[in-house]
Amino acid sequence: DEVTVFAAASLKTALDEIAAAWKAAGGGEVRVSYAGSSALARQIEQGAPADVFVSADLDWMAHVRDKGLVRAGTEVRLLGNAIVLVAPAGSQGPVDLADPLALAAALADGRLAMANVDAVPAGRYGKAALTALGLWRSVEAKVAQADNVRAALMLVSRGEAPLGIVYATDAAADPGVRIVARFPADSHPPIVYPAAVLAGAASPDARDLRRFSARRTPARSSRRGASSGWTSRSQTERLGRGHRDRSSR
Amino acid sequence: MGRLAGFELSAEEWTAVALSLRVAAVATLFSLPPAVGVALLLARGRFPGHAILNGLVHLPLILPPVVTGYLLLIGFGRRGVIGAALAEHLGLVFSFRWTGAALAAAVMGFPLLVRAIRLAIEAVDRRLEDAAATLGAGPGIVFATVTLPLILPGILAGAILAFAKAMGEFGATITFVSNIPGETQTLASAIYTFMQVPGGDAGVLRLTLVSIAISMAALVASELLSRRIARRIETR
Amino acid sequence: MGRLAGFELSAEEWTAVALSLRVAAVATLFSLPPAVGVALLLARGRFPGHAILNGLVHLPLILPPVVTGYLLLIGFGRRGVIGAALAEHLGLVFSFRWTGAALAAAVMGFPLLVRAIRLAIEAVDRRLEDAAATLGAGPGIVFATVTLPLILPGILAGAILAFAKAMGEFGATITFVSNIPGETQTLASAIYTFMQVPGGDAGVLRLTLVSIAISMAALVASELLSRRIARRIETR
Amino acid sequence: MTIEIAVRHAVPGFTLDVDLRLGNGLNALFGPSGSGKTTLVNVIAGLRRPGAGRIVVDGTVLHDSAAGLDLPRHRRRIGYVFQEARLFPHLDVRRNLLYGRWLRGQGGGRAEIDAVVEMLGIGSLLARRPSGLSGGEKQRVAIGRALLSAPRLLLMDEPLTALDEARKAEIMPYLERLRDESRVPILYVSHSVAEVGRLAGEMVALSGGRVVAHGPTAEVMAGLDILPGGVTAEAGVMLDAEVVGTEPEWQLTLLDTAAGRLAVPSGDLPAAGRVRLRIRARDVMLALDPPVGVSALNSLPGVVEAVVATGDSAVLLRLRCNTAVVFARVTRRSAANLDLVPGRRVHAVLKSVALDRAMISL
Amino acid sequence: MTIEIAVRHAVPGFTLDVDLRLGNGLNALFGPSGSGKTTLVNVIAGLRRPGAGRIVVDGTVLHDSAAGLDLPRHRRRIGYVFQEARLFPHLDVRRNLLYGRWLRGQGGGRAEIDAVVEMLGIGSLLARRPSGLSGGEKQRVAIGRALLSAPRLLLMDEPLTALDEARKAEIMPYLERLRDESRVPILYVSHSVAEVGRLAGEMVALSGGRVVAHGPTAEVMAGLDILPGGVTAEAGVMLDAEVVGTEPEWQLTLLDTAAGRLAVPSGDLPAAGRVRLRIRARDVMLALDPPVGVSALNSLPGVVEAVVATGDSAVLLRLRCNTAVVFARVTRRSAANLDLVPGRRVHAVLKSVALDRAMISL
Ligand SMILES: Nc1ncnc2c1ncn2[C@@H]1O[C@H](COP(=O)(O)OP(=O)(O)OP(=O)(O)O)[C@@H](O)[C@H]1O
Ligand SMILES: Nc1ncnc2c1ncn2[C@@H]1O[C@H](COP(=O)(O)OP(=O)(O)OP(=O)(O)O)[C@@H](O)[C@H]1O
Ligand code: MOO
Ligand SMILES: [Mg+2]
Ligand SMILES: [Mg+2]
Repeated sequence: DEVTVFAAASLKTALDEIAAAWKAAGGGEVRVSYAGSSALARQIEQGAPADVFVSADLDWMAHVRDKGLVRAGTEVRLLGNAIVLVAPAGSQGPVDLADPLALAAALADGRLAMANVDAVPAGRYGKAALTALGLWRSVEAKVAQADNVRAALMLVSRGEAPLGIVYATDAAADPGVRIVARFPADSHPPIVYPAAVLAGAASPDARDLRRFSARRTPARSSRRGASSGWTSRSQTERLGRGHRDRSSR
Repeated sequence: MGRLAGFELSAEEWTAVALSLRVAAVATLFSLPPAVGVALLLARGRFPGHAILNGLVHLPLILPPVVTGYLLLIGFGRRGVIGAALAEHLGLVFSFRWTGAALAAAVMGFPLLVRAIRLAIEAVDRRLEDAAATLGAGPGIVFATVTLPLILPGILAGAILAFAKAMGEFGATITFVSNIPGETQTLASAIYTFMQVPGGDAGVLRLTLVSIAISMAALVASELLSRRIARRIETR
Repeated sequence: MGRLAGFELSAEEWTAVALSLRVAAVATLFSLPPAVGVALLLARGRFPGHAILNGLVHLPLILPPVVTGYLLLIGFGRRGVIGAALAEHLGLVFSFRWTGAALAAAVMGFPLLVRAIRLAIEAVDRRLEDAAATLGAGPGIVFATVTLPLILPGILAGAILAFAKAMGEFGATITFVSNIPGETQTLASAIYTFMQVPGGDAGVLRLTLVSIAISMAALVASELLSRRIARRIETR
Repeated sequence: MTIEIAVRHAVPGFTLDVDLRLGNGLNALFGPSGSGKTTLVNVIAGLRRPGAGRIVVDGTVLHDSAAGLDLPRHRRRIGYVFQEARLFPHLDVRRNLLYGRWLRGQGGGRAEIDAVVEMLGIGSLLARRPSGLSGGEKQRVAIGRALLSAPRLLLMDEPLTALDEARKAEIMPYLERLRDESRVPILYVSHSVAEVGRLAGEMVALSGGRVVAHGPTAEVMAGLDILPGGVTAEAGVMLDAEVVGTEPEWQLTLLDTAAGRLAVPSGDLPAAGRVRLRIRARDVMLALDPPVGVSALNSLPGVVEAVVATGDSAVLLRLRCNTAVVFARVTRRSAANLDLVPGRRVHAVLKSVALDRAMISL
Repeated sequence: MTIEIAVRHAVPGFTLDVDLRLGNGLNALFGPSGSGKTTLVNVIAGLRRPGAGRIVVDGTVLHDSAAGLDLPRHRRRIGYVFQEARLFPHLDVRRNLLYGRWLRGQGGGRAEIDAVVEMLGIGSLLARRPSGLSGGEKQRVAIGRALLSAPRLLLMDEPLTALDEARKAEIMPYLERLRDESRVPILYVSHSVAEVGRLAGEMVALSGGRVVAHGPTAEVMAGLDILPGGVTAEAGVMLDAEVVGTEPEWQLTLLDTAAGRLAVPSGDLPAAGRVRLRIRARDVMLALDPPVGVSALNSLPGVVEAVVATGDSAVLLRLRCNTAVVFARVTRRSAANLDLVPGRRVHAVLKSVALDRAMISL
């Protein structure tokens, strides 16, 4: 039987691998529709024929759950991630996030590339972290908000912006950037990608796929292993503990 | 999906190519008749709602495509007012089907199609239509035998714009019918997906080249056809 | 961004409105002369690269807007081949500036503009141009005194399409110059931002209505103007 | 069949205001440039809606402003040869020709089609598109298109202007036959007195949007001097004539008219029956005695009735020859020399070659 | 100033192949519909590039295929009145008129502009747009536009067809003055023998793309019988004439020609100087004795030289009156009756009113 997964577009690499592994392990076909979490959530609301929803953040999952569209007790935190400060590959030294002036100084008159700080999860995590670290005010006016993390990453790797905030997974995959700082995990809401079987799921395999996926996070399965930047399932569970599902914006 | 470099397409990508072609062709063909009708109304009609109709037609251009997609989702989705009615009475389902992708592409290309046809209609020498009328042709026949042949190059120009737009459109499509491989994943959405992951550039490049090749072929074909038609109706 | 409901706009939203207007207007005005030139070449020219030029012009329509934005970034960014040269020699910087948003909008609207003008040029009765030539008008003067006045309605039609497109365009814009409030955050990007947030619908609605209102006003104005011109050059 | 037209149509700076009742046959519409001929014809065809008025053709009301009636143009069955050809650029000549016929479901009539094509000399153009045709070729195709559409009224707006004399000479007899045999009434706009005189039974002269003269062509022609922009060279009378014999060895035909017997070149004239003959005042020479030893074959005795008009150097005299009126234009000096006052007996001398085919209508 | 045109231009189904050398003055281009007149004129104006050939106007090479020379059309300074008006729809009549003048930097010349506007009767149209003009009005504006563009060669393709006789009568003297005073050579396409005869010094007859006759108008006209689609009614001669006096009380002017003295209506003729007079064969009556008691004022003694052509019912005779040739068309019967064989002494009788202004060129 075929399982249809609605997944946040940034998960493509990871989920393509999981789908392949699932099939190799004797599972059925998996169709993944990659799009923005917001679009997917609205589509599920409008009766999309999806079996599993994988959101880029907890908010849109909560939105779907609040509408009663999630099958109770099927929600898991599939993957975890971290945010990092990146600079173009050839640039100088690390940036000390503890120093209240260092970030602004490193930017000089350049822009800080981020995903949209109001709308896109990566942007919101970044803004929360900067705020928690007391740096937001010093850089607020210099932020260039991209459509998504990938676009922010590209701004840095192309040298348009001297610094950017992206997922660790993105930084790891792009040789055009280097990580110049890591944000403390407690400086922002947990970065988790929740997955759930949807109330209207037609495929009985959906439940199994979800469980399978939760076991086989790319951190362990991938040949590149931990270097892909994903946090393991255990880390993910740990990170999520103690936070409300709906992060404050 | 695997293969990120190399220029052979994966099976899934071939599917996307085929789907894009089907979506673009169906979107263009099915929107032609209403576009001609609306263009006629706008070019010739003098009625109270003229400005409103004109505005409506341009709406998909004015709105960010995701908003258009969202409106389509609300209107033509399974739960949408129009979508539900169409599904019930005509068995016509758009939501999460390739037909929905075609609808989205048709809506997005509609203003381009209408404007091209309208310009062509406004360039028609109405004295020729008068002449046809004195020879016994009623309005419908005048249109079919005089106006339509004369605006064919304009229709073709509009159609090629709409087709190209349909090949490139993804904002409204992905918002309305999502990005389901084999069903609603067009070339443009596949390109978008590649753009979202690190290292997807090779995939982007590959699919973009395919998309360009197809549209170019359509463009060249339309130019040749249009030139043939134009030669026939030259007034020089 | 704050206020999600209520129909008054926040200061930031007013800024986005003003910026959108500026971007759309500049994009449309500055792309007019090259569009007329390219349309002339395509309509009248018989040269080897004809099909290629035609394809290039349609490219922004064929490509998903984010790809266009990406290409703009590569070409016209701070580090881009053209961008670096322009910045150095003309002091013209696009990256992260409203000028970049205007460039993106201009590029996206270019195929629409060119096609409308080309259709108009192809509808011009060349015998009138011949007549002007026998009266002593060289090619440039023929164009300025005969062709141009006759294609004005087509130029206007193309301009309004390009303007509307500029109001709705965001894919290429946000990819190229990102979304900096007060600098590159246009209405469309603001709407998009609201779309990404659960509960942002009221904000989407509000800004969408503003966008529609502006474009409608432009549309109505262009219709009136176009009708006045058309009345003058009626050949009936 | 009659045509009733009573319309008022105003555009800024010009008002058409006519009230006409035309009979069958070919009616000429005559008048200077800008006098409203095309406007009137457009109103009849339904291409312009008159401000007010009523148009009835053969009992069918085409338009009646008072009754709010307006027959759509395509139902009027009016053939219209436009002042500019208006050929369909996307159809070849053959399809242009057959357009109206095809719409009226009259596919057949090959013989008629062939006859029209032959008469117009457009057989070699049938597969061509209008764009490459010469001015006169376009005009001929336009004439053919209207003729073949089986109209119940034919409007022709200066149809022969771009044609050479030879071609005109071929088309005119066709129009005469059309007028007489198929009994399609024709409203014929022309600046050419020769055409009008030859073809038209009735003639309407317009000026400034108003009818300034209307009546049998002969009568109106007689008064042409007084018309605005007068065409003095063409003034004359039209006489009914009966073919009473021929002189085959000389290729002459003898006509009996109310003015007397006349010999004219036979050409394609029938050997019997009735024709009409136009005699231009300028072609009439007056002699006090019957001329002898001159080449003119025709000499009609008559009496000067009146001096109709006096110009700078010429006078127009009205003669009565037998029971008919004939006009003669002579110099004032001759009129004085010969004492051409009312009551004077004279002989109207006419060269046969001046009474050529252009002056005779069948 | 001379015009040399030697071109070959082929389109599918039609080939123009001419080799002409035209002198100053007004040259008429004459020929049936489709004979290539417009094509030739277009080639001269540069609107069609000939397949091969050479065009030289007044020493300036406009085109030379062999040398690869082709003067751009806008540098040719050729005024062109098109067969269809081609007015600029977006300009009002005034701007249409002044378009060429403005381009040539000749803003001035108010008097000339006023004269042209007056002559064409378009004063009241100046603020109008072409769309609402009548056919003849458009044509007049087009004539004005070409005249006012200060051309060094004027091409006129059937410029007067849509005009009434009165208007033609006003425009023709203007063209005569243009031809004589401003010495702008004119190539004039027309189907009207009357126009050509009056205006043209030389005449070219085309048929099927080739020159079938070319020479002084009088000579070509004399041979018109043999032209394809002959225009027998208009055959005749042109005579140079000198104004030798007037009879003011009769408004007659006396002309001395090589054929003898003739009285013609004065009209606007000058009181002295040279004019040209056309005498149509059909207007000449022959008498064996000098006529008395007739209204015709003119009688030229002469001798029959030859029977030029014989038709069904008429013959064309060449007479010698004094030193000039005059043609006369009479019926075959009269020719037999009067024994009009070569050597026969006759009198050519001509009505003065037949020698009206249309027959005289200045
Ligand atoms: N593009 C073309 N293809 C084929 N034949 C053509 C083309 N252009 C012109 N002709 C033919 O060349 C001939 C000459 O045309 P042209 O317009 O010179 O005639 P014209 O002497 O001006 O006739 P008219 O008196 O009717 O205006 C015509 O028979 C016409 O059909
Ligand atoms: N829309 C209009 N506005 C103003 N005047 C107009 C309009 N349409 C026609 N006229 C005028 O009406 C008059 C009559 O025009 P019409 O075309 O009937 O003339 P016509 O008798 O056919 O002349 P022609 O012999 O020159 O073709 C003209 O003076 C013309 O300028
Ligand atoms: O209008 Mo778009 O930005 O081509 O999908
Ligand atoms: Mg008219
Ligand atoms: Mg011609």
